[in-house]
Amino acid sequence: GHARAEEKTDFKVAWSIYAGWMPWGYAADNGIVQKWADKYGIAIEVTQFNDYVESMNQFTAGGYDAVTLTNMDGLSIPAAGGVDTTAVIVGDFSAGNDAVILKDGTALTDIAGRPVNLVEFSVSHYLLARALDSVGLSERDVSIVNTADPDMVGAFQTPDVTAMVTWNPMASEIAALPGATKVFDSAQIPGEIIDLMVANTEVLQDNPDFGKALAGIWYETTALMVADTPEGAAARAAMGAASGTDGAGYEAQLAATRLFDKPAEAVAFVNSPDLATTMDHVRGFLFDKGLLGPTAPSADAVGIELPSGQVLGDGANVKLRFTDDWMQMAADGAL
Amino acid sequence: MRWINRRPRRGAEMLLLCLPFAALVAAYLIGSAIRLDANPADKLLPSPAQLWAGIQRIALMPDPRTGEWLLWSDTAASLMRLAAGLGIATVIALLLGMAVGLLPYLRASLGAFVAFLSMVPPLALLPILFITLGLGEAAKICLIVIGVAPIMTRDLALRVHEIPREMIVKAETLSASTWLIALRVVLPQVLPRLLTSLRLQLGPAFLFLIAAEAISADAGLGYRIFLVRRYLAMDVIFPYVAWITLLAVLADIAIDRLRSRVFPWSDLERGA
Amino acid sequence: MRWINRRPRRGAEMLLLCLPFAALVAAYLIGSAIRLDANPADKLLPSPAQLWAGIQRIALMPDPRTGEWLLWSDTAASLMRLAAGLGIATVIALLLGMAVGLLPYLRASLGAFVAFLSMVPPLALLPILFITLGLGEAAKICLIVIGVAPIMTRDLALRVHEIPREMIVKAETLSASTWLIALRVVLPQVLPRLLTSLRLQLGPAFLFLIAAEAISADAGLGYRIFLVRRYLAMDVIFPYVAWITLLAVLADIAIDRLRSRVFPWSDLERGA
Amino acid sequence: MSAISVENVWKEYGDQVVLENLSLQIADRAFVALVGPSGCGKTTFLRMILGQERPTRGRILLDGQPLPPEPGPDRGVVYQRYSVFPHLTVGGNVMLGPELRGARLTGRRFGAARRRLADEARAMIAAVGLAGSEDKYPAQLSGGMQQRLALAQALMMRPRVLLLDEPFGALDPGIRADIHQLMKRLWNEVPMTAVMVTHDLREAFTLATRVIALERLRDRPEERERYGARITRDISIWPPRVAGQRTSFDPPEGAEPPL
Amino acid sequence: MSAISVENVWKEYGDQVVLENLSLQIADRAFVALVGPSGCGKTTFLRMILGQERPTRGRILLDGQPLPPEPGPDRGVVYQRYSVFPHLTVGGNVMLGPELRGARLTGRRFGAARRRLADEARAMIAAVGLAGSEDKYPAQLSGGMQQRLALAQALMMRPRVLLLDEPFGALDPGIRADIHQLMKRLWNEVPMTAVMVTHDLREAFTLATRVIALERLRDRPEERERYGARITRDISIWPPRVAGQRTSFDPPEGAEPPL
Ligand SMILES: Nc1ncnc2c1ncn2[C@@H]1O[C@H](COP(=O)(O)OP(=O)(O)OP(=O)(O)O)[C@@H](O)[C@H]1O
Ligand SMILES: Nc1ncnc2c1ncn2[C@@H]1O[C@H](COP(=O)(O)OP(=O)(O)OP(=O)(O)O)[C@@H](O)[C@H]1O
Ligand SMILES: [Mg+2]
Ligand SMILES: [Mg+2]
Repeated sequence: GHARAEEKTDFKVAWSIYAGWMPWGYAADNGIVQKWADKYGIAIEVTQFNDYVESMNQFTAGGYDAVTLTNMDGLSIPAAGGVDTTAVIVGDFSAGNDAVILKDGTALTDIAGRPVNLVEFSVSHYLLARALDSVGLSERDVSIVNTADPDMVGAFQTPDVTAMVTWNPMASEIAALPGATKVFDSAQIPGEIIDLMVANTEVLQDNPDFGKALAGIWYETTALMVADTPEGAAARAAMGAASGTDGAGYEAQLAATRLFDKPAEAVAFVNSPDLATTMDHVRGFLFDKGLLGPTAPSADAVGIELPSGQVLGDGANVKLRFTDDWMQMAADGAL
Repeated sequence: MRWINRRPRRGAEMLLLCLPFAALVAAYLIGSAIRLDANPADKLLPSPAQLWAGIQRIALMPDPRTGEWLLWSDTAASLMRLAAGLGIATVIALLLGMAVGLLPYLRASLGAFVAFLSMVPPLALLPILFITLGLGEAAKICLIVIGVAPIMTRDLALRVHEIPREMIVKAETLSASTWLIALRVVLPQVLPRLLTSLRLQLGPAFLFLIAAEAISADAGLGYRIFLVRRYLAMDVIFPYVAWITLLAVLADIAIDRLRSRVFPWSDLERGA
Repeated sequence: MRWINRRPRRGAEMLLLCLPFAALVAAYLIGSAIRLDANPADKLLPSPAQLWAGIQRIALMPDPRTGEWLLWSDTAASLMRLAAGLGIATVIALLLGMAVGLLPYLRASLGAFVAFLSMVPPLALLPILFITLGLGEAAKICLIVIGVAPIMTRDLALRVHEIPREMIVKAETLSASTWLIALRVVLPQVLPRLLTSLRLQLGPAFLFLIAAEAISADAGLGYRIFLVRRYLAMDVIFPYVAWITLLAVLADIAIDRLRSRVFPWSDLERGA
Repeated sequence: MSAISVENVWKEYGDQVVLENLSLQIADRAFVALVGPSGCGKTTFLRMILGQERPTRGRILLDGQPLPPEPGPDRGVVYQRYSVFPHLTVGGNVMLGPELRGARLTGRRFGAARRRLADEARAMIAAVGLAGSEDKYPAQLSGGMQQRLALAQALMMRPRVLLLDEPFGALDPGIRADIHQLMKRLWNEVPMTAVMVTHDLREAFTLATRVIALERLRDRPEERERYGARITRDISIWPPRVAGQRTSFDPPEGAEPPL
Repeated sequence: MSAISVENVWKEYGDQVVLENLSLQIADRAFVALVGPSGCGKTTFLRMILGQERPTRGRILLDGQPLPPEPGPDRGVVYQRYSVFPHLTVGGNVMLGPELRGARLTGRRFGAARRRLADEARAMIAAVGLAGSEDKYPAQLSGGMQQRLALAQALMMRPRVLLLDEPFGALDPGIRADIHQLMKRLWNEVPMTAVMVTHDLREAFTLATRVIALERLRDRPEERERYGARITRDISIWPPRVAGQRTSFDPPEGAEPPL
């Protein structure tokens, strides 16, 4: 059924397999979710999706109360789809997890004129746009071929693929292939590709305990996983195995991720003025691609509220909200 | 009177035919109204007006970004792949099926192998396909071929084998060589069946096409559906699904017409 | 002597049967050796040793994380879904197919509709399915049902309709009602055909299963293939594909044995 | 009693007149052979008596009552093909009718009722000369045996009228002579009226009490559509055969000369 | 010349002996009718002459030469069913043999050669009484017409031996009488040796110069496997019929009495 605005006790959370979101699966498997749900007297069902897009669609259609997604997809899918969405937790941002990789080329400018394989309209597309921007090229200088993310590794080994934009774990697999050169990665646009746990705003307003539980789960799990202890190593190994690789492979992915395991750092991140700049880039990009809705007259069509209360775009149609409420509680130890 | 013996009248027949379609449309409209009532921005079941807007956008005006009429360019790209894939599969099925059905040596050696191939799930082999053939048209066409050719081959070999032995012997007494038997006795008799077999494979072929286009493409019906799935644009997906269904139905009818036109005797046989 | 009349001897037959399989294995080994020679870290065509290691990992020892024997838990999950989907589809096809084939009123109203449904590409409807039915087993089973039931229904209705009118009339003269005709004359005659139809749908059913599991699951053959595809772990994918093929072949044989055992007369008819 | 009267019956398919104004009285326990060229409407006529088709005009009465509009257990039928059920054994085929009549829900008899029925069926199977084949499937029987089975199956219902549409057309002459014998005996013993379509005049005269020929009188192409077949001959066999009585002209049983 | 000699031929399928030590001389231009009970091996015998099967022991000679091991244009055949090609018109069926023989690559004749062939075919079609049906498909013909077509098709090859396996078994008696007439005429006119399997003794005696009966002498179940059929009767028709000559005992053409 549709997530309705009312007090309730059963919540559904969707997550999909990606380095920065593995803690959610680990927390569900190891009783951490249960523990925090019990603490607030609610029930949380955590579902793993193989297919990221499907998890967002389910959230947009009201099947789930919260979902893991990136800032860009949060704006283009649930928010542009009319679902008022609040970012409860800023989990990490990509610092090298997404990359532009070329075959037989050493500089980003070599990309000109090539077909580029990427998941169209995804953060990879955004990364490409920013990368092209940085060397004075534009999307008109390349052609885009939509390619499914699970097949990126295989695709790169075919002769007609010479440029690719993708994320980890595929990116590191591909970069390790002979002849592949990483020419641009998200570390060069730090803080622009942000991995979030978002929830339906109405649900959240009516059930603040849900937000608290999410925050509790996240910070307990991340604290465990970054710990330099045998338990920490075991947790990382388990998350690696769950994503189809092993402990070492997973740690390599984490190295390219700026994980906010301390709530205070996350609070500082969302309150920095850079977030407004980032979201402005993002909405410009989405509008350009027609992803804010076929009838959107400008990039202002969907309003984005920042923790300061500042609104980007249409204040009457705020659908994506950044807040530090729950992360602040965690930082304050108020959970 | 038993229900088995009751027949609807002419007029009632038309009505009965439309009934389930009408019910489907009604169910959609009601579901759509309910969902839109709860959330006016809901995208899952767009209202007729939204659907119409979607159709206009994709079929009746050029895409502002690329200047292409999306539905038509996608259809052209997909049909090209489909035609190539089915064409190649048909030729393979014809040649291999006839050979396996006719020649005991080939039957002994390839019969079981073709049956085995027809059981391999082609989708699971996609990575290999893409790597060996690249991401271009070849891989997509090849997926369709791999998906439908073994089944068509098997079916055709069976049909060839079912031709009464008497007919083959008769041809031998008319001085036919193996080649001439294949050319003038077996081929024309199995061609109508090949077309029927082709019709049955239209559904699977579309399936493989969509699956291949979902993985890598820059145009095509499956590409568009999976692309717009990213933002749950059901106002595009529904028209595309309806359009694909319509195309499949039309192709089905066209192939059957062709069979009946080119091989008039195959209709006579059926009645006999 | 014409090739058409030359038959391999008993011993040669076995050899010929194995030949293409041996060729396939040989081609694989050569390809693998060449690729690994060029790049020892190549993952596309693992060496036999690597394959064996992969098989050991998935089939012969428990997964360190969950303590489950992956291949077996995946197989159990997938087969459960497959059995449920095919079971439901078979029941639907049987009931609806018999009704549509027997009753003129239903035929007039549902015949075209079922044909139409069988042309809708089910993969394109996946999002709707997941949203309406959730992500549990229901949606996956339902995809299989939607994918195979219309075709099976259509086939069965056709078979029912093909039963000579004389037989139905004869049953009427033996005082059968519509219900009794369905139960004692039509049902037993189409059951063997239903099983054959089921066999033909095994391939598509596996396809839909894999597609559904690719989107959301936490176990299953398709899930695993899509999970490890990100790493191009062909040492897992190849054994899984071979295993799926083997399962499909075994199911195919088992259903045919069942038919032949339960309906011995259906073999006699065929020979006639 | 099971007299059939056909009153001014016409049968048209679309514009094509098949049967034209047929009138006919068939006495109780008669054995009528219907002969005529291919396509003249013999099967159509039989189908109308069976209730499978309805006359376009006119009516057919069975013992003075209008015919039910669909086939029922009072009229049995044996076709040239498809008269037995391939999925039932010989025993199952013969028992089917009584089972269907007796168990309207399951179509099966159990326990004592079934045993009684099985005995009855066994007797009937023996009567048509199929004793010992009870557990065989039709596909395991020769053509002649299948037609015997079809007869046994129809007779189990004790129909008032037995309709036969070229029942022996596909059989070899030797087997046909055999089955003619059987047919005669059955007609003598079982109280029924029989109407048999045949292409074989010899068969007609061997079995029937009355031979009726249907023919299109106007058969030029331009007339084909507008004129149907009529009764052109109606011959009563002499000396008359009467069911249950053998005439001295019939050869003694078992002494039928081979063809 | 086309005399057939069968020398000590055995045919076994696995353990089952079907034909046991058959020896037989068939003279040039003879018309042999082969009769016998169902399953005694008549078709098997015909298949061996045709080259479709090989004897387990013994040999068959055609004019003193061992038979080629597979069917060929010197031996024509007409089966009870499946003797004509459903995808070809009457004309196409009749022309097929010469086309296949003349064009080893395409199996088709064009231009003048085709026109000549078409004329020849038309004459043959007329000879079997199918004139006017040249463009019909077999499914549009009655059973009798299909068998005439099969005859015409086989005769176009001027085979030295014509083999007929119950060619008229499925036909109505009236049509059968017709086609018997035709058969006689053709055998008289076309130089060939004919061997015909039939179930119908009357047919055998109507057409043949010699009637041969095959039978299993030991037919008890335990003997079935081990003993095959042998020739039990070999009757030359008297007065002898000779191809190309009518005897005064044969009724004048067209005056064959209806059955
Ligand atoms: N359902 C039908 N629709 C239209 N025409 C029909 C139908 N059934 C029979 N006919 C026509 O009615 C005529 C009589 O057919 P019918 O089968 O009764 O002939 P018949 O005397 O039984 O012939 P045969 O000896 O070949 O069995 C034929 O011309 C046939 O084409
Ligand atoms: N290919 C075969 N394999 C095994 N047994 C065979 C084969 N063909 C024929 N037979 C057996 O050989 C015997 C003779 O068969 P055949 O067909 O020659 O008999 P027939 O005299 O032509 O009978 P009918 O009059 O029924 O046509 C039968 O018992 C049959 O079962
Ligand atoms: Mg008839
Ligand atoms: Mg035979």
